Amino acid sequence: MASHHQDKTKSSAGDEVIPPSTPSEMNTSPIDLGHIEVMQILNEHGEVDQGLEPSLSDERLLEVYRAMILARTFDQRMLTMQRQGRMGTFAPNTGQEACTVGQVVPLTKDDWYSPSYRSFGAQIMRGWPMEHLMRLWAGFHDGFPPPENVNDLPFSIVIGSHVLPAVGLGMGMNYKKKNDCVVVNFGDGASSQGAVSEALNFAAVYKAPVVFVCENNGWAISTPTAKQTANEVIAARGVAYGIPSIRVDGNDILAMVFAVDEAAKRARNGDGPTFIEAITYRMSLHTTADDPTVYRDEQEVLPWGKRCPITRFEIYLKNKNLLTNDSIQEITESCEQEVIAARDKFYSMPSANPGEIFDHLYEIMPEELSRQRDEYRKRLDDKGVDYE
Amino acid sequence: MASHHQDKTKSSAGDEVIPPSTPSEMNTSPIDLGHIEVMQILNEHGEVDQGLEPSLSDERLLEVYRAMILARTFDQRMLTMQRQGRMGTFAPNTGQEACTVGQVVPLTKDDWYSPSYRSFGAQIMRGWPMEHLMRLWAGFHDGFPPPENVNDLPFSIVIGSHVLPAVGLGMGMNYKKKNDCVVVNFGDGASSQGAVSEALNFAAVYKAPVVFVCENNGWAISTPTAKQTANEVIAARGVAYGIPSIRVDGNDILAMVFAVDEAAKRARNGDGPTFIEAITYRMSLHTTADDPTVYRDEQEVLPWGKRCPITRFEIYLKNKNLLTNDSIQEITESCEQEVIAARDKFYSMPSANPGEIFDHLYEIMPEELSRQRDEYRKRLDDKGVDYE
Amino acid sequence: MSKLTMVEALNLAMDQEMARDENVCMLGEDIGINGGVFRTTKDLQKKHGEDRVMDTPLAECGIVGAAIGMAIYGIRPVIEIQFSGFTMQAFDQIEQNMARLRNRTQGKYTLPMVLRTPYGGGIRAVEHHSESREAYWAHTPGLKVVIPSSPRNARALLAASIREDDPIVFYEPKAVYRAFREEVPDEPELMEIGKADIVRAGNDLTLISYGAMMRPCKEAVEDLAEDHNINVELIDLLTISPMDTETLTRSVQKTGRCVIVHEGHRTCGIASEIIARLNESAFEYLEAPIKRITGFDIPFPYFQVEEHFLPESEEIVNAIKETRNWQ
Amino acid sequence: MSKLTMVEALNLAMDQEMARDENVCMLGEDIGINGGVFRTTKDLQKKHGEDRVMDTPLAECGIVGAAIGMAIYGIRPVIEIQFSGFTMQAFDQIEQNMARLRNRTQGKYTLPMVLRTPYGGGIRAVEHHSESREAYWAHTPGLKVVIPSSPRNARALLAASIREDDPIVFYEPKAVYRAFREEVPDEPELMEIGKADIVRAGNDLTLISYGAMMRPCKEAVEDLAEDHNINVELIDLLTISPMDTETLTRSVQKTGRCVIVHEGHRTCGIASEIIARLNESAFEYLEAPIKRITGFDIPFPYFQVEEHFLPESEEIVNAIKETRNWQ
Ligand SMILES: Cc1ncc(C[n+]2csc(CCOP(=O)(O)OP(=O)(O)O)c2C)c(N)n1
Ligand SMILES: Cc1ncc(C[n+]2csc(CCOP(=O)(O)OP(=O)(O)O)c2C)c(N)n1
Ligand SMILES: [Mg+2]
Ligand SMILES: [Mg+2]
Repeated sequence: MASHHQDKTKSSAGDEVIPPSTPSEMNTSPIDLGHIEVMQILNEHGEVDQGLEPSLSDERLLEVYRAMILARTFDQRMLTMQRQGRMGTFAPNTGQEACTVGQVVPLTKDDWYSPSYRSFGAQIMRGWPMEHLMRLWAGFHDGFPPPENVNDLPFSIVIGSHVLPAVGLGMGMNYKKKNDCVVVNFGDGASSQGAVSEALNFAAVYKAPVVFVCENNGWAISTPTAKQTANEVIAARGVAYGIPSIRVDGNDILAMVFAVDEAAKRARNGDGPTFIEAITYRMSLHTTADDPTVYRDEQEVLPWGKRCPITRFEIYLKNKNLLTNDSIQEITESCEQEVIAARDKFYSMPSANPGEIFDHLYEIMPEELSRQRDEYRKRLDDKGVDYE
Repeated sequence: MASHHQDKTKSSAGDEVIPPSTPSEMNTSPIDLGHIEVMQILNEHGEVDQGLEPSLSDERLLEVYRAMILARTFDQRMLTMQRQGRMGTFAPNTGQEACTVGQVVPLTKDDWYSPSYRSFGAQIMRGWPMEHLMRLWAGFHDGFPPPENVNDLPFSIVIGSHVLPAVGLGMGMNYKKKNDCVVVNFGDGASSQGAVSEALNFAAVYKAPVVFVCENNGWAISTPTAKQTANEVIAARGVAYGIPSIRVDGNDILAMVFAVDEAAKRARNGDGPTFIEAITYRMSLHTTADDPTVYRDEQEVLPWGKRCPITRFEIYLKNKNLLTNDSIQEITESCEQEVIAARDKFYSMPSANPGEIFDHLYEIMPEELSRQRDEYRKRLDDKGVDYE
Repeated sequence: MSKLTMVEALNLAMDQEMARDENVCMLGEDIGINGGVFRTTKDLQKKHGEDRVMDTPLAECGIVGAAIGMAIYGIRPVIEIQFSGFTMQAFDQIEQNMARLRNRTQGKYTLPMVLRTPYGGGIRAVEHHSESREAYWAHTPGLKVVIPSSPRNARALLAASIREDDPIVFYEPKAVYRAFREEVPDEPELMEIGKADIVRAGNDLTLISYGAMMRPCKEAVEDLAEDHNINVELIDLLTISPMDTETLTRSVQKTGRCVIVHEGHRTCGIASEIIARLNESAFEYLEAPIKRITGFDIPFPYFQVEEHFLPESEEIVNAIKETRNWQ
Repeated sequence: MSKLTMVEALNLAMDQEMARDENVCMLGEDIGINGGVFRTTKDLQKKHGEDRVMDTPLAECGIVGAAIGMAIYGIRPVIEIQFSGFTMQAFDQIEQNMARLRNRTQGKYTLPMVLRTPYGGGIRAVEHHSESREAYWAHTPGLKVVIPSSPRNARALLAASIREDDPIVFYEPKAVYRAFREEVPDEPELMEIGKADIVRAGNDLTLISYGAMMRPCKEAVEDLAEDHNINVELIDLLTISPMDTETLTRSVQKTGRCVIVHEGHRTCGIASEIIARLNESAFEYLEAPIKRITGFDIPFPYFQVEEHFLPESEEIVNAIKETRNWQ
């Protein structure tokens, strides 16, 4: 054999030294990728898989139910306010309440939540006052900071851009040796962003305590999931990065709570991230600026009515004797009142202070910026605008 | 049931209308992700799996062999020139010749190839004169443009940034209804870049005729694959995006040729992309600026000597009576001569023309830029530098 | 001739260019059946087919990167990024490949592609939907940056951009999208890229602007002419890069005074560059400091207070008077 | 006191800050056992542990994004991007989150993080390894941009940056990394961020620069003093954003003439901004056009010809003489 390919490592140390870490021969057995479990506990007919029922107290079950009703009520009120011109563009969540609320039910105050713009149901449960969320959607700067004692990220307007920071929070928990976890929510559309793939990889490599909830609602504005990806099983992404992954019926509140709870426990236990693909459906508009009749056959929406997450949960709670038609009525009305009260509070809140837009960018305002603020204040003065 | 969750789609059109496209019930069967085949045709001992032998003529087999020897010879010459201070930083390919050469063997002139910086073996086979590649590595501007009649992208210095453009080429082939394909090469490190994930997704969604060759050589500078990803089966990424994926012994030239050929045929046939993870090993330095003894136990390198892609192919060719020790010697010497001739040509080529750095940015040079060029020329004049 | 909004005019340009050249194709999120979030590509997919007007996955880096490959392959992709704020997702492909591949291959590969994207404030949108970061692109060698200000020039500049062989960032002032109508000829019309437009000649002061800010500038100039007898020369840049320094210089050499207005941030913004160039080319003619009225160096504010962020004509009038009277 | 190279001085700053504050951690490609491709983080992992000095996957966007989350969680990540050309991969996270999250949350979350990255030409590297795009970051509200020029100020500025609560882009002039040694005190030393340094006082002309270009500027200034009796005031910016306009203004009000030198591209570069500001703050004092010597508006050339791309002292001398004599 000619000498040109006798590399130094081989000839200098001899052929015999073979450390165990590197196999000398290619392993040619096929690699089994396993399978992805699909979890449903409470089916479309209200039947329950008792082996998997999450252990929630009756009180907690009713709290969760109320949170879903509250989400739907808030949603409808926001649409009304938007039509009345009293609200900015808004992204409704109709039909996704189980998915959205369910993903935060297992969280503690010390855990963190990183919502998307369609996750207000979860934000309310996490402690965001509804009038605060109204401020947010109405374009006030003070609507975005999470309230005191709420460990949330502000939601991400740039699709997918919050997922890496959420993983960073998890890495921070590892760094500080805390046994908490992070739940981060994003859509089927967001799953196409490269930054989201990087987030999955970082979480897996660093065993960050992160629960990824990909809320696959079938659409990203006018783009159906079938055009978003050639493999509609988005959970396979998790597997590719070495993350335990599961598909869940996102319209089944029990399955959502169960899956997130399991994942959160694993995360807190040092076992790293979990990827949950929640199958649900965007029943309504993408946002109030959108007209889905342009691009989707509304026939497609119909069967999802049968899979309504709230109806199903009601059957379950009735079967458990936790709910009656009367108490449903009561809860519904109390939610309505709560939302109306929030709305009234929102309407009575101070108008925006145009003066503050320079105030929060830096810890200490640089001189050039304070000169610009003076210019701006002069503009406001000239226009006769009030500010602080 | 209370009316709050009676959404319009459900109530207006009634519950009965269920178009076939949307299942009314969740499919809860586990999703089988299948498995990834691992292909080896010519094993470490020179034994061949005859059922899979690619149908290459004897002449072609010898061409491929020679291309591998040429790659190794070029590699070693470049290292020498670099040590002599006659070459810039260089990234050797020692031990990866089967992988690198094999991935372009099945390509026609009309197909496109998108190399990485470690793919010179393939570039030579694609028609890049070696002195041209020497210009490239020696920091001449004229080294980067692919030669006439060679459908290659220039290689990518920014890791992973060429993969999306390569997919775009494939989309262009579909657009122009050509039955050609693109092979794009990148490393295990590159696979962590979000842009590479986006490329996989685009290729899958548009069924672009692209063959992804991820050359998993165990290292990205000092980072071993185990720290790069929690799932060392990088081929699983392809699966996640709905791309047929396979793992190949990258030190087995027959397997490389077979796998890329199959993938290229599928691509040309309109069946879309394929993901090939080629397992190989970076026997040498990352680049001449790198010192692997700082971060890796050179013991780890040893077993890979036994898996040398060239040795193995020699046994095969000898068994086929295509090669003898004498002809090996002959080929080796002729490659040496060819590389030396290229080197001499390179040394005799004109020195760089500092004048041209403004010339190729725009189709027509904007006025401000030509003013800057004048300034620059004045600088050269003042320094007494020659330019055209 | 028909009276069109800017959205309609852009649609017309794309429709006609697609009809003229089968290599012109489109990629973007929701641009197909949905016609884009602003309906700029309305009906183009229906007319020219799904193969030519492609809905993409939600990945801006992917869109730009794929278009680069298509452009190398001899196609002329016109891509839409839904809001200019999301071009950040594609910054790497824009800076590393779109702007440089021609140079890297010494002209072997050219990149005839247009990156269209709505920019700027004024439509009461949420964060990241009002950015004006044209300075990023002007600072990036290898790109051209075009910003129209009216339906007619939008149509003519977009058509010309599609025919150009160099990569172009085409910023569309979304505040102008439906703000007014203008006569636009039915037959294809082109405007040269790289030329500023002297919208109104004048001797007292040069006012330079572009895009959506041309409207308050025009108002200001009219006010000043009527009420104050100040004769302003108003220049619409139209192409931000490469900049038409000659036209600006000639004007300021004549007037000796200059005000620049844009909504993009101030530091290292377009106005800084204009000032630096005029400092070089018209220093001896300057009778007053050049005044810049720009977006502040803070993120574009949320919509409850955004109206006060953007310069209005009154402030421009005052700045012009001040600069006019400076001694 | 020991005589250190800039690489050693930076290493010292990080080592001491990590020892001082357990919340200081590091992320980057190959920064662990390999000590970074320039060995700036040499031995830090060995000293402070794998949990605190983390090798990352090859994904710059991932590094910045993850660090943002860690910073929100109360950690002080110091991240290394191997070359500033690869910050483009992270542009979205930098512009959309790193620069803005404080503002978005009205100060509820601060981002005490430092993005370290070697910038600039002069080491005969391949494409994308010599970029100077500090203007991108200066144009991005919410960031601070720091560029040291010598071992001692590199150490003091990096230590100060690590202690800052605002996010900082820390550009390291790689041409200076090992170019010379300087006495650096053993005890921690800090320099205030946001302040320019008057390296040499003078009355005839103000020369403004920063980073690697300070070396040819110093040479030029010495030449001029010795051979031509021209007394130049030399200012090292040190912090590019927020810029110390006061110091620049005072100097130019005194000298009336100014030359600015940097290697970053010209259009919308740092020099444009300085000119625009001096046009506002020192117009009446200017006796000559401000001259800028900058990188050209072309990609940084390949290394066979790169030596001619960067300004050298002779050209600076000539520019100063020209500006000095301009009337
Ligand atoms: C980076 C980026 N690109 C585009 C948009 C515009 N946009 C807003 S929502 C949306 C669709 C998101 O779809 P998905 O992630 O599935 O979430 P869903 O709306 O279904 O909840 C798009 C394209 C954006 N906000 N950010
Ligand atoms: C975006 C980017 N980040 C970092 C680098 C520096 N760098 C050059 S090569 C390399 C490792 C690449 O590893 P891999 O993709 O596995 O290819 P290999 O070197 O093993 O062939 C790195 C980090 C780069 N060139 N581009
Ligand atoms: Mg969706
Ligand atoms: Mg590798």
